[in-house]
Amino acid sequence: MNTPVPTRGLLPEAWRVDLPVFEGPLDLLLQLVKVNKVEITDIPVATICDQFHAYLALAEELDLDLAAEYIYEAALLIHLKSRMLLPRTPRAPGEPEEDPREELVARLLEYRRLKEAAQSLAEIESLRRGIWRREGGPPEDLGAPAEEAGEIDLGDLSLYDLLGALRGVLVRYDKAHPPAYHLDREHFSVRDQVHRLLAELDRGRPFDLVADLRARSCRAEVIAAFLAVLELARLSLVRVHQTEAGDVVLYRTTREAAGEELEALAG
Amino acid sequence: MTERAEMEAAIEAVLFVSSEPVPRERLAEMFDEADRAEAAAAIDAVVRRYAAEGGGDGEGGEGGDGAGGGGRGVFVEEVAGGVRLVTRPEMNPWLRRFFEVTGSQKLSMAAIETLAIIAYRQPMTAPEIQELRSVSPSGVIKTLLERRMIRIAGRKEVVGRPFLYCTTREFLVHFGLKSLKDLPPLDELDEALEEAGGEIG
Amino acid sequence: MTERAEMEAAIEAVLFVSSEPVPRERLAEMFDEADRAEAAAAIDAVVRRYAAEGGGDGEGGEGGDGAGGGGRGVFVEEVAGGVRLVTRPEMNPWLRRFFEVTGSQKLSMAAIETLAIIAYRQPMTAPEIQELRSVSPSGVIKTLLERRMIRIAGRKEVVGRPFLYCTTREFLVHFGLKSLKDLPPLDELDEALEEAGGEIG
Repeated sequence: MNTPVPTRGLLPEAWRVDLPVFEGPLDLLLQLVKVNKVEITDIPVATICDQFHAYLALAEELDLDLAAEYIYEAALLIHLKSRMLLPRTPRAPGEPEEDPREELVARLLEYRRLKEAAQSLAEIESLRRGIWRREGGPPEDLGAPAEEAGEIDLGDLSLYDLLGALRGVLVRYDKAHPPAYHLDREHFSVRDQVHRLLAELDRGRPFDLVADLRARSCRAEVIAAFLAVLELARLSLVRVHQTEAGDVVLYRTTREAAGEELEALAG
Repeated sequence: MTERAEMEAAIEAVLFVSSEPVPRERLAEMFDEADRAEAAAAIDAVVRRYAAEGGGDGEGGEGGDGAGGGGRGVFVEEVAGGVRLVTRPEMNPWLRRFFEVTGSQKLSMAAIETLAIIAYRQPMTAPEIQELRSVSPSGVIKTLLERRMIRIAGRKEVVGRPFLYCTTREFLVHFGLKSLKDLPPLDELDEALEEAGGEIG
Repeated sequence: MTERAEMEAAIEAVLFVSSEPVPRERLAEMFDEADRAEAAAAIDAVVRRYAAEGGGDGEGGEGGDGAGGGGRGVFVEEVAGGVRLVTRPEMNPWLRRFFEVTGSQKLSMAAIETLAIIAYRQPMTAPEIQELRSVSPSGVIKTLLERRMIRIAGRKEVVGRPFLYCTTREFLVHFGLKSLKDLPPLDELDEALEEAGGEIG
């Protein structure tokens, strides 16, 4: 099927000058319904689809970072547009024929209801933003509970607060107890790194140590890998060489590793 | 047995020092069993005292003690199942000028849309909200959790076991609602909006 | 040019919000030069408004039309630094009573953190919690026990045989959890809130 390249000429005059931003694809669709002065229940799919695409094209031109949901909705619209062209099959004898737009209409109506509700909430909010509470809490000398930052009424305490609190504790604990690398050995043992390095070196290619260390997943693994290199050098299993360019290259020596030597390495 | 005037004074004092909405029953509990009916009337009296509009209309016989007539800067609002003493919204420009405060952070339209969906359809999961808005709500949900407008209310027993979200007491306070029943009905929004506006003024 | 009623309302609102005494000049400075004399009179009017004594004249209207006359729980106090709105000293027994009856449902940050630690690492002993928070948790453990969020689940067989703490059924109910397995892992929420933010390109 051939989708015509949408042009901005399809968009309402005002949008071509100052492209509005929407809360999402449904919001854009609602606005298109409005500017075209059509009923939600009887949407001219082809027109709306073309305008939707024109909006997307213009938004892209303007480097507006539209969410992927717009693209998804655009695809749905094209699909719908094509279905509108197909002959429709009656559901059952006597019943009205199926309208491919039904689902879109239902979604739009539902969204419009919620959007109206949201707008009324927004109006209430802007009225109420002018309300101030008294500064300072209740008097503690009269038995009122001391107010301190961060305290929360038990009734209002949520899982989100609990998670935030736990995260706070762990962050503070980590700061007070900087991780010593021996804690990480459980995950990245020097022995594993020795085996990994030997396997790499046995492929016979020049081995760039810095690049290899950069490719490690975290600091703990870098440390383990580096210790492994030192061990390998100590056991004369590798030779470490610095090139004139500054690269550090490892070479495998001819010496064969004795099993127990490797076993003795830090686990 | 407590004098009615003393009751009203005590209620006013408590409302003055409490920063959160106080349920009427908790106010009444300050007094003896036998006084509870009178206490309820006293609470109403204090609420009405602050409801007196500026300009001194109506309160004719009142000039003497200087209580009436002058404009009121505070009022008792009924919210989140309780009552609290706060400034009238019209005082905002004066307060901002005096305390030299600029702008308070307002919820974005995306946040309010998501909040409306949760408020009317709670409990809701993020995928359900996305279905309704056609936009991923994850960033907005985080904002709403941080602003304490919504809370996690368990998990839904469907694939992925997503979190269920509900609105909070803070939500009621923020939007001046007595309870969730007070939400503007989805179908009679215009009417309800007028009412809500009238209540504040 | 500001209406007198509006002036009084603004002054009342500022006094209500401010926890510090406010110099009269600063109150007057809210208004235009030309209004300063009027402003001074408005301040006096607000002070008088709150000065109306409790037991006074208004008692007559017992039907409770609430239009003033009722006792006042707050008054405008003249102190060195200016004027401020405070509760009348006679109200102190009532305030004490109110806070006694209602108690506090507030949890401190320390209590919330301790609850989070116990929830995620249970069973935990006080020394273990102290190790994580580097603060003795005994006070907050008491609070959490009183609030029935945690319970004692035996003793740990180590030196000192400290109590082991677990969360309670009420804890699960409060957070809408079916079982402890439903507690969200630390990073799940982040993932839930950050994923699906897919953008073009």
